[in-house]
Amino acid sequence: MIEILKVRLKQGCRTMSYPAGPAPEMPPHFTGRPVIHPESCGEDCRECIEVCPSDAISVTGSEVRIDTGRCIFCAKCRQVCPEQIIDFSPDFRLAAARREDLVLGSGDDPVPSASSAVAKKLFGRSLKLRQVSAGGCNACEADTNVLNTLAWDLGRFGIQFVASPRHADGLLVTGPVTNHMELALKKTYEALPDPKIVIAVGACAASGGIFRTHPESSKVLADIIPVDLFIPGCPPHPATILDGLLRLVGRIDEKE
Amino acid sequence: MTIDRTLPNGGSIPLDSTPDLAAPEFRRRVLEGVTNGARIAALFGCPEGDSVRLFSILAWEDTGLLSVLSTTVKDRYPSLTPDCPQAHLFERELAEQWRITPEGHPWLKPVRFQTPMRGKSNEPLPTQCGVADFFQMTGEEVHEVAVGPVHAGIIEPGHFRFQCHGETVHHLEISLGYQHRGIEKALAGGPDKRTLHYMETLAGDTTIGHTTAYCRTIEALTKSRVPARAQVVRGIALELERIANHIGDLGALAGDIGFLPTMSYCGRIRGDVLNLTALLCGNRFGRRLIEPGGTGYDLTEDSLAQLRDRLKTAITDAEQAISLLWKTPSVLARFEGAGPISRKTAEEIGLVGVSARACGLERDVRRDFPYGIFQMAHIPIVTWHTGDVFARAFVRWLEIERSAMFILDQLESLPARPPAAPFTRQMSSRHLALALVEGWRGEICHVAVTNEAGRFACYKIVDPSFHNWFGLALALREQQISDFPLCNKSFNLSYCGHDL
Amino acid sequence: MIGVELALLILIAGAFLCLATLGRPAWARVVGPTVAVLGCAAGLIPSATVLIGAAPISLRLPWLIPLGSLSLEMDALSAVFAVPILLITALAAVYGAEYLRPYEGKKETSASWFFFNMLTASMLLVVLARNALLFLLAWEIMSLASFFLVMFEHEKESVQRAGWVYLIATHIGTAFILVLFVLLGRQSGTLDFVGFSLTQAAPALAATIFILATIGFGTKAGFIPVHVWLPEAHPAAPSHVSAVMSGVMIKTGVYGLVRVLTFLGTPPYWFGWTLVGVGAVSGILGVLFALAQHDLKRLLAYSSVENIGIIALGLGIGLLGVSCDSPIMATLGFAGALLHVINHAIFKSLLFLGAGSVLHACGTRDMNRLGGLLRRMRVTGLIILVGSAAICGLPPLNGFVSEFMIYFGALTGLATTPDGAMGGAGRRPHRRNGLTRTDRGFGRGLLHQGIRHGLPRRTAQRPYHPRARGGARHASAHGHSGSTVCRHRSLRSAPFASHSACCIGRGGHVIGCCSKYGVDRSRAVDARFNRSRSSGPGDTPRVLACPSAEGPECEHDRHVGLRLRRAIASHAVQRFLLRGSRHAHVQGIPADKLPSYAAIRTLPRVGILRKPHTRCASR
Amino acid sequence: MKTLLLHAFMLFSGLIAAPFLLGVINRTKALFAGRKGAPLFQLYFDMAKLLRKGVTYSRTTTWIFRAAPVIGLSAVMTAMTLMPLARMSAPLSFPGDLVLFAYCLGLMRFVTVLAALDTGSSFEGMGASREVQFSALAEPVLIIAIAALVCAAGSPSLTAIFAAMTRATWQALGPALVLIVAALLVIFLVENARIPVDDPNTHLELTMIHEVMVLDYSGPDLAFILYAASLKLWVLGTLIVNIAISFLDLHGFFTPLAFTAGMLVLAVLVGIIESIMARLSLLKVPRLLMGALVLAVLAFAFIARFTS
Repeated sequence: MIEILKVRLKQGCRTMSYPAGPAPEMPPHFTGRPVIHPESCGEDCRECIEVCPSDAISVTGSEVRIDTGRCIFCAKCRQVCPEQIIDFSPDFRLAAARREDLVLGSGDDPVPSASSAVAKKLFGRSLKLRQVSAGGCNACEADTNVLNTLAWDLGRFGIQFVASPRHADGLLVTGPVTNHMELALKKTYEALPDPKIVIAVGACAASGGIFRTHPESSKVLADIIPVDLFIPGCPPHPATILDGLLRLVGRIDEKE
Repeated sequence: MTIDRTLPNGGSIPLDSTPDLAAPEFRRRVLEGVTNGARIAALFGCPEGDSVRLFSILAWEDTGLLSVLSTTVKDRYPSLTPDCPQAHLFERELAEQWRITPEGHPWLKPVRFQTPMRGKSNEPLPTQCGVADFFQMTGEEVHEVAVGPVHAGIIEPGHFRFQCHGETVHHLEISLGYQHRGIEKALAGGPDKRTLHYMETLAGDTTIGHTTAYCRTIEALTKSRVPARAQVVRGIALELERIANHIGDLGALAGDIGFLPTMSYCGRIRGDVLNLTALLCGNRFGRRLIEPGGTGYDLTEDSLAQLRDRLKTAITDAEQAISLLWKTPSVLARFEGAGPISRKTAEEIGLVGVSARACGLERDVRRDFPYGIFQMAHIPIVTWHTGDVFARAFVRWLEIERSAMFILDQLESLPARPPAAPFTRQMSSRHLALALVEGWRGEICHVAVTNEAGRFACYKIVDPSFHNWFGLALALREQQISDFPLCNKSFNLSYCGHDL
Repeated sequence: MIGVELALLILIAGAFLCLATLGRPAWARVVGPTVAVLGCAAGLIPSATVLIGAAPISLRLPWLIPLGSLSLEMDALSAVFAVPILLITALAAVYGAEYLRPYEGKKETSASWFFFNMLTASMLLVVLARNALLFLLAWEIMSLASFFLVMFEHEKESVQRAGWVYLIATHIGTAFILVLFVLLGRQSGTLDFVGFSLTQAAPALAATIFILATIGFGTKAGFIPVHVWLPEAHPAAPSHVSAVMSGVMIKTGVYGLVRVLTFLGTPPYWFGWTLVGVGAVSGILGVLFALAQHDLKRLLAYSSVENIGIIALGLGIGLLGVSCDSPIMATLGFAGALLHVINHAIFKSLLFLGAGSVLHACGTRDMNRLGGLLRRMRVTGLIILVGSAAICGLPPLNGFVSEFMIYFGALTGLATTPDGAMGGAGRRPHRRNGLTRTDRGFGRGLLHQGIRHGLPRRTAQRPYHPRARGGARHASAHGHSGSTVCRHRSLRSAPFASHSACCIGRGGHVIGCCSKYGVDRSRAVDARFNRSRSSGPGDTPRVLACPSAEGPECEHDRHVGLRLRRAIASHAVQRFLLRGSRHAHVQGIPADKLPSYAAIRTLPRVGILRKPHTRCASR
Repeated sequence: MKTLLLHAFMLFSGLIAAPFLLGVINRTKALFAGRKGAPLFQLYFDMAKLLRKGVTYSRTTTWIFRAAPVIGLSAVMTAMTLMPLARMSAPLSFPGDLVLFAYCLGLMRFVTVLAALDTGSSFEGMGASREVQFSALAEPVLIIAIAALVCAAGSPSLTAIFAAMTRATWQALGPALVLIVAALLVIFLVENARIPVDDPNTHLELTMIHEVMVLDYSGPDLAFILYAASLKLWVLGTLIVNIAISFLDLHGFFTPLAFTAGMLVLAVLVGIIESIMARLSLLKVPRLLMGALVLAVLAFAFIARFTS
């Protein structure tokens, strides 16, 4: 007991003050929200599209758009772009309630809305989630798990991961939904009592990611069950997930 | 004893230099090798016309060399498993992927419920995941508990069936495949723009391990050299990955037995160590860090200093938090004696990594088949003899210490920045290249076989979990079912690494 | 007395009438139950009258046998036992009419009805007899009749074994009782109960008689360790017979014990402690053994052992109360015990009849193969559920009331006479509650009052007055405050009345529902159950094999249905009691069911892949 | 009239404050872990939300499953009415009420187990089996501890027991009362599914005991179950705190004050225990309970010896 107290004193209280205080510092090479400079690019240059492993970039005319739902944030496009149009900012706020809001173009895109009326009304102070890993690589799962550690302490917002879908208010799905997991996912969703929400974490869950074209994961999550919140990233930084969850239930004011 | 064609870890050989043996001869030679102390690192098929060429990679720990045996089979061959249990999952995989029947295999059922890579059908296999004949015990009082695929925690999907009598588990059968994304199939014909990212997402927590193995395979096929500084950074990243995951595992083990202090602290410290990896490349799992020919990012003076200081703090914190485990009797009472595996069993089924070292087997790729920086700097091998949960936890802790010392040493003497590495994409045609890497779970084996065009004819990935899942099933025998999560966590095997 | 005689006459005559229908099962089906119901109805009226306060009725006729006289009496104590005997038997007879129908033509149902009616008559005679010889005669007829009833399916080896175990056990018990009456008779010079009195007797003789009674009657009642016949005989008998045997017949043992206690003087402390000990052991071990059972009826039989233990506990506490001059403890102890006699008769017969319905519908008593029945047998399920809750002693059902009284009696003893209850050698009983300690006669009076107060019908509206009961021959005139007694009595009577009524009503339901599951229908049900339970790997998509929590489609695992016993049983018991035989039951894999497992036979060659039990492979 | 008001106040304060105790336990654990932790009123938020949510029932379940939460809640509420707060008489009190008290808790367990079995899930069956196994060992401890109290106070009613217990009782029977409190503390941990017996936070269905039995409940049913669990925590806590604070010999206004403080201390104590201990292996839980049984029997023997 003394030993435990001694260690406790040395370790201190490590829960971060975010969102009340400053956001955690992102590492130097962090690739957050893509920034597309409004300058038009070369007409025939398709370098970024060719290099993109998850086909996230589209160029219509001279306008470049990046689908953050597909993007795995490898920043290859930044490397190859001769005009230096594409860049990645350290902004981690990427989550959006609507799939189409994930497609970012040039111009000063505001942070897309991520809130949901039912979530705000019912789950503002208590949100129990059930995690389903549907073919993920365990990175999204790991970074979701991180939120439960004392540094992030998701519990202080009343958000908890629970052991049973019956106890849950929402599903948090990771992975491209392999064919093998499709049925289990559906059943889990059906087991949730209404009203329920679904949160897609990571590029795979949002769009299939780099496995999008695989016959082994033929369906995207949103085609199987309705999704209320998309959190892009490969994997999303814990701060991205936390920001998304808090905005979903209205714990962070969207106007800020 | 016949001398087989051998190559070093990270080497490549022309395909035609490996003799195409007759199937019985192949079987005899593999068994002979295993009897003489070799271990099956990989056993896989590669399409050749309408037949399949089987390759067996034997790892000789005493010489540090790997030998390649091969045979061409049409649809059946005599199974190795009855005399060599470590082959059993490989042969099930062969049957499933290539529709080859290993005759005499006692346990021939699906591994991942994947669609076969070859059209011809000998024996239909079910493709709906989890639909299989499960081992069953009947009798009064014997009952079956089925868990999964969706579990109660934030865990990957897998299906477990326990044959129990009261709380005692007599048999555990593990059925995986839910995470199967068809990566091996997608790799054939590569490499392309996605290949590296497939490697990064084979098992998200082993990003460094798998990408290193892949890059070394490519480097072997392109005969390119990796600059010394890049080798060191790779080594540092690999050990950081090991430290982060081991700390996380120890915290999770504490969580499984409801020991809050270590669980809470370790969760946070693991995050700190992941952030060190992010310091190298901006991503907590080391995405974008390892690239063929070198590394994606270099260490700056500033990040070097930060890395050193923050690692020291993290290790000090970890030592405090983890030493509580060894000082608390109620923790030791749960750890000691739970889920034991004997050294003999471990050898027979070919365990690798922490699980093997916890059974007293001195098995570590970094020492046995040294590569990269590990040829220069040696990390002492850590073993423990009891083979139980305690051993697997304790070995993890000792490895954390050793790895941290290694990293700190390397940071002191980082080679100067070299000129950009010359990396050609032209790969040798009809070659076989292989690379072993000691990932944090254990031996990662990547084997690439190229075709005439210099593209992958097939690319075989053996995650350490592939060797070790059966170990978990055996560890549970005659244990309490309530100890399953604890045993499972002490192995902490990858589902996606197994399912691919 | 006319009703009781009439009842006896109807039952005995009816029994022989049943014999006359030999070879005509359809007649037997009508005659047997009708006679039983008529006889019981005739007997119920006078018994119930006595129970609710009428003066005891007695009949005394000279008899040809020396030392004997046909001496019958229906006093309150007899009535407590006679009412459940008649009631349960009548209900069981109605149930049996339908239950035995499938056996008609294959078995001699007429003989079965003969023995059934003889059993009823003999049980009634046992509680009425006031002469040792008559008592023993009735006792023997009761034993034999029930033996033949158990042997109904005598072609089965297990039934034969059960029957013989029962026959031997019960006669060993009878031997003790015989000795007991011989000793009593020699002491008092008569074999009439009225003459039995050991007030002045040597304590050694009282002790001997107490021990003989505990063993002799305990064998019939099922005290551990002389309970051996119970779990054998009850499952072997047809369900309505089990209900009668377990519900009321074993209570004749309790009756005998209580009756003998009234012959003895103030009991020393060790009488009470002995019964408390026997009761506690039977109660705890009974329930532990019950947990380990797979057979529904065997489980119920062990549960009877447990409940008999609780009754003995109550009697023990009552005796202790007498020994330490605590009327509250005595009253509560005896009242609880006697009330539990009635309660147990009600819910145990209810459960046995319910088990019979399950057996009828599903064709098995093996609880490992049963599950989810509540959805298919709603009424039976509900009734069994109520019975189970009652037998657990859960509030607000009747079992709780009697157990409450017994435990409350014990606690009162602790609260008021801690040293007295501990019964230290040479210690004088404490005086609390303003009691005056008197001579030993007081204790004797108290015993009677205790037992009589224990009789369930005595309610609060009737203030305590020892003389108020005509039959209280040994009532003590010593005045002591009855107010506390009355207060506690008022506590129990109200809930008792409503709950016992309630449970009797539900018992009727069981009988009503029994015919709902005829043989043909039962097969269909059986097939349906079996299919849904043993669905092979092929027809349940295993993807659904997520934990139940995963969704409405969760797999209803083939090994785990609503298996009450499995869940409750396997652990504590196995860990503490059956350690040695834990692996005894592992059986082989049905190879025909799992064709692709033929390959498993080669498994042992691969050392490490060997299945956990070589026993499996050898099959 | 005054008594009536007092009783109403006592009942309602218990009904309202019970979930708060769990908040205190969790806060203590958070403090020990070095995190901020869930809000103190989290359980209230959870229940408010659950009451507004829908329900999902498995097709395997029957009416038993639906009835169980309500029966369980009413059983534990009945138990609450029997339990006095310190020296203030309980709303419902009669000789022998402690038998009813113990049986009400038994009824709650019975319906929970039955409902778990009703789902037909192997996990819930397993949880039920464990629950029954442990409670079969825990019940005698509770009964014997209560019997020892009856012996010490000389009255078979909860209200009378606590009315009779004073500092003088502690002076005479101190060691025995300490043993009783220790035994009851073990029972408190077992019955409320706390570490070292069960882990209320675990997500591992194979190791759960209590939690696994309620895995199938959703919406208002779950709210009832959570509420009933917190009431059970409260009522068993009251038993322990009542014994402990009888040492202070307080009267009047100070009694509820001391009682409140006592409950908070108990909650903090549970939080500390959970923070410094690992969970026991399931096979070792019976040993813990046997230890508690020994404590209770010792206390009983001690009291029986010294009260004559």
